[in-house]
Amino acid sequence: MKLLYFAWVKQKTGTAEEDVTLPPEVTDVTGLIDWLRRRDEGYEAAFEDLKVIRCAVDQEHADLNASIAGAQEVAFFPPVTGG
Amino acid sequence: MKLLYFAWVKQKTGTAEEDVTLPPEVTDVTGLIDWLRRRDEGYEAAFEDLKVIRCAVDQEHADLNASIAGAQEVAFFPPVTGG
Amino acid sequence: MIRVQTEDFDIGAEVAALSKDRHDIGAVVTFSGTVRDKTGDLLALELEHYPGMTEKELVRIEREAQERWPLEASLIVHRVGRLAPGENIVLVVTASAHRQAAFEAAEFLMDYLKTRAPFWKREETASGGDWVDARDSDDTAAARWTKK
Amino acid sequence: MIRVQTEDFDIGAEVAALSKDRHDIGAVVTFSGTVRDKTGDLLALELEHYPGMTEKELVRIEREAQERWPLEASLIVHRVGRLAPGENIVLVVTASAHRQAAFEAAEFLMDYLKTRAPFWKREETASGGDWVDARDSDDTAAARWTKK
Repeated sequence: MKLLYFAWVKQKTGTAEEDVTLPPEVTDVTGLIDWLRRRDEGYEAAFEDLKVIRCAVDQEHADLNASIAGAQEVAFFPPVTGG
Repeated sequence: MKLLYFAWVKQKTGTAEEDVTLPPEVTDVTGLIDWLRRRDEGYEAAFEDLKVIRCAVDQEHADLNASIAGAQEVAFFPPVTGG
Repeated sequence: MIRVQTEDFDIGAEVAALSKDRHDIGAVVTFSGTVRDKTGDLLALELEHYPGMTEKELVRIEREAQERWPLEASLIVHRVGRLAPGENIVLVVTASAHRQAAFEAAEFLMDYLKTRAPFWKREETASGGDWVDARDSDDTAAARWTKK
Repeated sequence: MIRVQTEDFDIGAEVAALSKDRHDIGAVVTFSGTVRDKTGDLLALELEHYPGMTEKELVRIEREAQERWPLEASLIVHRVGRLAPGENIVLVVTASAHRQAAFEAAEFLMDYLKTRAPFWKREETASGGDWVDARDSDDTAAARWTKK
């Protein structure tokens, strides 16, 4: 599965994009976040406050409790500030 | 006093602009309209339906019962349709 | 700023002139009204106005918008004379630090212009000319600004 | 139509292209957002986005506006990359037979764009760079379109 990070989430994880193979028990966004936070302190810092984390599954806005089963691409980013 | 007519009011009166000397008893817009209607059938037709007559006294919107005492210029026209 | 003119206007050039060298604006809204051929047989739209009063009324309307909203700049341009289908009639531009102010002020300017500025439209078709009737919906739109 | 680009845009040229040879429009509203220097020390605004999702989201937002209002044409242009104070960021154009539809659709497009399109702003000053925080007022503005 491809993971993407934007804005300060990218700065904190230190990664723009990566491919990961998830253990079978990780089936939704929340599970994915928990799994990522355990990797290192950069990820831990990025996902410290979930109120300011937004997510897209296959390039569509998704809730943090959305399923990621079969997803190709999951992205994490702050609330958008364009326009 | 200068009188001005616009749009179909002008077409009906047959006049764009004229100078008139009013009798002393004509002191407000309604009185002026009554006086004009007595002049000829063009004016009579122009002021037949007062619901669709608007008026400006010295280039400011005015009600039909507004005073014209001391006014330099009174204009009659249909409801505006610009923009 | 207000202008009454026979010539066409260029929206991009007007916005550029308004916001030149300024870093405090943030939001610019424009409204342009064009000659619409509703029935497919319109030859031209003739715009008559009341010289003198028109300019005063537009200044008054613009001043009222500036009192109600925090505008950094504003512009009203209204054309008069004979216009072909598709041609520009009117342009309103509002610039503010905030988009809501720019949007509301532009709507206000158009609503007031439509109900207070002394312009009259006459539609010319092959069968003759007809003065355009004022619309109740314009009065209703203008009235919402006094209900507050 | 939607576009994501690094280059600037010209409001007048975009409106002209949209309404070329058309006699059914009547009303065109544009909104343009520019880089505002609130504190007087802004060097640049950096706009990051999510390529792929951005385009899909803009198409979705535009389609929703077209379903809600009788639009004859619409356009969203959003710039990305490094922008100086005063430069254009975003342009929204809506064209309709009626001004109220054009105004409302433009406001809707901006509200949705501000809360749903995946762009992020970073302000660069002499003392460093700061990601711009999302504003509650933008969420409130967007929410009014779902209350109806």
